[in-house]
Amino acid sequence: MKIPYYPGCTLHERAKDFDTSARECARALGIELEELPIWTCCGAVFPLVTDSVMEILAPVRNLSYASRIGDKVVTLCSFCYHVLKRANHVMREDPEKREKANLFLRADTKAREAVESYTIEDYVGQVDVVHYIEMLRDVVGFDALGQKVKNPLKGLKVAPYYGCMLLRPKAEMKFDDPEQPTIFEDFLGSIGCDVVDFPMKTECCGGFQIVNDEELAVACSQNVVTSALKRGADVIVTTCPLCRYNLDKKQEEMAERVRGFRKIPVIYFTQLLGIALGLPEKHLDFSGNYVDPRPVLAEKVSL
Amino acid sequence: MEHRIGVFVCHCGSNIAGVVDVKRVAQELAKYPGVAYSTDYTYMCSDPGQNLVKDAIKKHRLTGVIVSACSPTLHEATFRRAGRSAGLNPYQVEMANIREHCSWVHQHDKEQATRKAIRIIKTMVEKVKLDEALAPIAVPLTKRALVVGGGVAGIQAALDIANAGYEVVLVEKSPSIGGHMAQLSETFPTLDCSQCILTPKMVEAGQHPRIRLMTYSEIEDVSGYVGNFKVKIRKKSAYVNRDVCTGCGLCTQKCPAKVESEFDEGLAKRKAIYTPFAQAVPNKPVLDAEHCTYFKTGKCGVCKKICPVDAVDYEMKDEVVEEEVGAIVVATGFDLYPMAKMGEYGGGKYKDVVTSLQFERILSASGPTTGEVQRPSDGKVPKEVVFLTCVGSRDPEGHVPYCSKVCCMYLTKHAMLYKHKVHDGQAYLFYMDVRTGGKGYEEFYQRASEEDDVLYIRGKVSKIFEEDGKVVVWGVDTLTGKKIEIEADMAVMGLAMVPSGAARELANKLKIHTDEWGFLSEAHPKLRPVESLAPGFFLAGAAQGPKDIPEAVAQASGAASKVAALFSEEVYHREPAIAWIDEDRCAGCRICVSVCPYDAAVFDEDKKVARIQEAICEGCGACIAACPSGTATQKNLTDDQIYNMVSAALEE
Amino acid sequence: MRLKLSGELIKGETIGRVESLSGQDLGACYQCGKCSAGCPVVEEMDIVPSEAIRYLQLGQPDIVLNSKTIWICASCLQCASRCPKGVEFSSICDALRAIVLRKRVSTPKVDADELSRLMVSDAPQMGVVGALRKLNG
Amino acid sequence: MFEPRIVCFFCRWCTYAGADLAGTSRKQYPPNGVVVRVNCSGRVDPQHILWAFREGADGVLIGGCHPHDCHYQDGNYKTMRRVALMKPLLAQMGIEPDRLRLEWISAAEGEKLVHVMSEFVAAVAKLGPLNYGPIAERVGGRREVPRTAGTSAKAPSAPPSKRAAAPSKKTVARAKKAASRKTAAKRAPAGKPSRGRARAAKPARRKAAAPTRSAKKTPKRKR
Repeated sequence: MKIPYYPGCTLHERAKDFDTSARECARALGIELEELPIWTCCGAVFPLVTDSVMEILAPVRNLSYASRIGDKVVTLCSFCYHVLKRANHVMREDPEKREKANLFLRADTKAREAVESYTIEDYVGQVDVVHYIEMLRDVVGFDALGQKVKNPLKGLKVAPYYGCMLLRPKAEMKFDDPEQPTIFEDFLGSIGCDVVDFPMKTECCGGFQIVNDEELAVACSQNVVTSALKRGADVIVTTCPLCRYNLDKKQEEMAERVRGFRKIPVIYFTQLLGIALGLPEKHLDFSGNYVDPRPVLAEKVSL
Repeated sequence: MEHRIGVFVCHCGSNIAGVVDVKRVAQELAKYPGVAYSTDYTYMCSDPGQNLVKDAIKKHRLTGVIVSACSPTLHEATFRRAGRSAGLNPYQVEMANIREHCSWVHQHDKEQATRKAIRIIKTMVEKVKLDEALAPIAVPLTKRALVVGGGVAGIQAALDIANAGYEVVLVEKSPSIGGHMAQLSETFPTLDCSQCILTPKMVEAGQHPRIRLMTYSEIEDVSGYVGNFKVKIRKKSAYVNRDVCTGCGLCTQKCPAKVESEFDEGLAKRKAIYTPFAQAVPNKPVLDAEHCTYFKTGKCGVCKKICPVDAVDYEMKDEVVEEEVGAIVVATGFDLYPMAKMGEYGGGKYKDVVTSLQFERILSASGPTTGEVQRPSDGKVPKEVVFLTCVGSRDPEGHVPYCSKVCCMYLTKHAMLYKHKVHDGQAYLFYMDVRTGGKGYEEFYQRASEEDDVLYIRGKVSKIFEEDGKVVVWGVDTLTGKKIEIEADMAVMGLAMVPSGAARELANKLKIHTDEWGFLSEAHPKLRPVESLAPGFFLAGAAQGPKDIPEAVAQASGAASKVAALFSEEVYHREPAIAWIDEDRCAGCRICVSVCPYDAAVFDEDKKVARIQEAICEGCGACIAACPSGTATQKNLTDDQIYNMVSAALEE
Repeated sequence: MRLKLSGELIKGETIGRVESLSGQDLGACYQCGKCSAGCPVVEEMDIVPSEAIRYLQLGQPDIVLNSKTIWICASCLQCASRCPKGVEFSSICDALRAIVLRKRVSTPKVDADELSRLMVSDAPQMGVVGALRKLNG
Repeated sequence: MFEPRIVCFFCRWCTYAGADLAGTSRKQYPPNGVVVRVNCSGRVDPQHILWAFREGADGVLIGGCHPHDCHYQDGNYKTMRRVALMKPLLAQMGIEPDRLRLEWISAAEGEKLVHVMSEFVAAVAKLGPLNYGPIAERVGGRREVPRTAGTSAKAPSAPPSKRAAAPSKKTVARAKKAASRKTAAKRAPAGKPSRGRARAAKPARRKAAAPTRSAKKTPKRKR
């Protein structure tokens, strides 16, 4: 089964490990993630001012590209998912902006001509934006996923970190309950982990403020990491490269700030899925992790 | 038919005669077609004035009377009585308002006032010409009332109706009457013990010769109309013959199954065969088959074996009984907004984040901790307790938009009682506005912060979570603009009041209106607060909107007095000037059915025509104005009458 | 500390601009403070979100436009998600930043030298792009 | 000076009682109007209004309870919609729509009644007498015996149920139907005619745009 896939820039660069592990897991589950033939950056943040049309053109263009090869597009990165889904919402709900955006799309023929059998069609929200974990739930099914587990992760205490972008705003994202989400828990349960419920799972990691005010973002991330540690987690899983960076890489700073700070690996959920599915370690690529997850994984489950 | 109308122009001392030339008016009217007699008199409402009317009716064989005097709201009834005593149908006596609508408001132009008075009277003469002899619609009356809901409002309504001399059927879905008030510890602002003041009322209701108590029963169906309702009531199988049972309690002692107690809000266990609480009325157990070992496995049967009077009957079935009543009081009460919907406060997953009713049980001397303040997770005495108002209330975006009215007060009470029991404890109360509208309420609130050192923090709490055995509260103090973090031992949620789950379903069965949140709608928000728009239905207690105990009791007594007033007549009389549909001319379009606010216009499927149910129609006239064929009409205010009145009003 | 109020100030042009750019009704806020109570970065703010809205309600946009607060917000949307009145402070923040940034008078928040260091380090692109778009306009 | 003739249809619960209050408070207003008391403003049929104009009224004033206060739940909303539909119809007939006015006057608003009455009389006076003759020609109705002062002994003109040339019956029926349709359309599923009716005409939850500041506002994105 082929499903259109929008990786987004970070997954092509700094979060290659996320991309690779996701593709390999999908393959093991009989799904081929078909990367959009052409795509651009989604813009990373969704504009919250009302007069923004220019700012939604990038995600709309990507959605329009996706509409040519399917009726849905799978993405992994929380920011991409957030931006694509909300831009899609605008295209479905706001006639004025839809019209303006399509004027730009129609002018944007050059890139489209590069793609075979290009036809002009207005983008009106035809594509559903699907998160990879929603694909696991709705296309594969968590029960069926459980059956495919070769390497049960029993005994591994995993803290699922949702962050902000997947859940909020609830009315547009329709991803899960913004206060007490469960999709991650359900997923982790299906692959056999011991799920650690920690109260900071929907709190902010500091996000892009890491670029502007590092101390602030590190404080946010530390709050999350500490909470997961207190609940006895062995590993935190995430679905966002920026969250991963803030929670993982910035443990360096956290260790400087707090005496006796215990480090905890932060990995993508697809890496964990790969282990459960028995994929070879090279497909999962732990080289990008600041806190090496391999010792704890080796100790608790076989790698 | 020859019209013989009598016109009587009142001077009202100088109130009318000082402005309107009453002699000229009487003379002018004497000339008007259909007027057989016209005169003027100083005070029409006096006995001689009324006798003038009576004599003229007889002497001149009048077919209609116009008393030109004050507003019909004042003396219409007086002159209709006078007319009737002289043998004229009272609905053929009308008032022409030449005082409030004429002499008093046109004092400076006597000529114009006089001419207007003439027009006003002519207008009414045209009306009375086509007035038919009507009789009030007599609806037979079953002088028995049904009260649905056995909380304090239902109990009060039942007692008041019964004490007025009428029979009452009091239906309660749970095994005992008492409602939420029975669960409360102490009551604001007097801090008297809730059960101490409620139990006598419960006992009185249980023993009252005119109250038939039907607990563990639910309304199945209601048909009929005011004065004549037929109610089907499902008596749920208690598996205990409660007529035989002596309430000795042996079965409950021996029952091995343990179930979370509804009465204790899940903080304690009860048995599968149980009475909900010690002072229950009736104080006889019911068997909860869902949790009973015998029903689940076929083994056990201890209760049956041990019962000294052989009251336990596993074969017992639900029974549906039918009762005839003339009026229905709906007092179905409230529930707390579900904690599960408050995700940011844990959605119910933290044991030490309790609902306000749970905290009532914790404070209550009859509660699971016998009144010791202990937190549910580990039984420790909490030293820091946070109270939250507006949990779900005043939140149009996510929950309910209305104010639940009592939370400020009961949380203040909670904080106070907590401090009375845990002297070294600290109570924090987050509020947006402290609403203390009620006698003694503001003083109570001030006492809480002055004497009991409750710390009121103005701001809302955003998140509550458990960490290291503490309940961590993230709030704000908007007065200083600072985020607040409290590592508390316990948090108490002042959850919104919502109509009880059964109420909405019941309202559908009764066909009475609710608002969009499920609270029962009153007939008029200011002037008819204890009646439903549907005749014969009365409202009491929190089913109509959030309210505290005194208000619920007052409303219940109000509803009861309405019922007693209804029952005070032998038959129920309704205003006869209502809508009427000519079957022969009705095209069956059903527009009247869709516009009728009372569902009085119904479609007769056999005849394919619409029909007005006399007992229900209030006479608003909406169907008449909407009827495209002019078939619907209003008795004594027909379209023809209106046309003639308009024409007369424009005469010069 | 004293604020002088007038209808003119309260209905001021900048206030109207904030409302139209953010799509939020400032009058809807009843100052419960839930936004401030749940904000993850409130510690570094000079005025907390509910206070910022209050100043706007009082017709004092300059106090908010000159605050640190609007540059601290990480657009996590927690405030908007929990607001009982559906007021999105995150959107108000974006509008306030837009008003400042569109004047093109202040120096960019994220400076280029800093950026190059980050680019050579390992920060994910999305963070850099996000920060530039939110904070530099 | 021209003294217009006004017919007032007042609901008995609010506006009629408001007029009583004006009387008991001895407030003064011009004597041009005569009141026809109806139970509810929703009883007023477009035909009544047209009949009044036909019979020589220069203005028609309907008084009902304030929104949410209707004694019969929502009769005033029905009237509101009917009047809105009547106005263009009157214009088509050549009757200035301002000759018809609907006002919410509660039983406590004697002062408002005085104000409305004075103001309406002045407004109609300014419009001048309603010249119904040419209108009657156009709409197929015909003014019967012209009435002059002093001929008060005349019986009122034929009641409309018998009238051959009433104010274009068809036009009236159309307006009526439209009003009813509109009313009917408001009620949601046909099977449940009465539920939630009180809500039907409730103002939108969010407050309507305030005139000054909000006029510039774009609609809230969420909606």
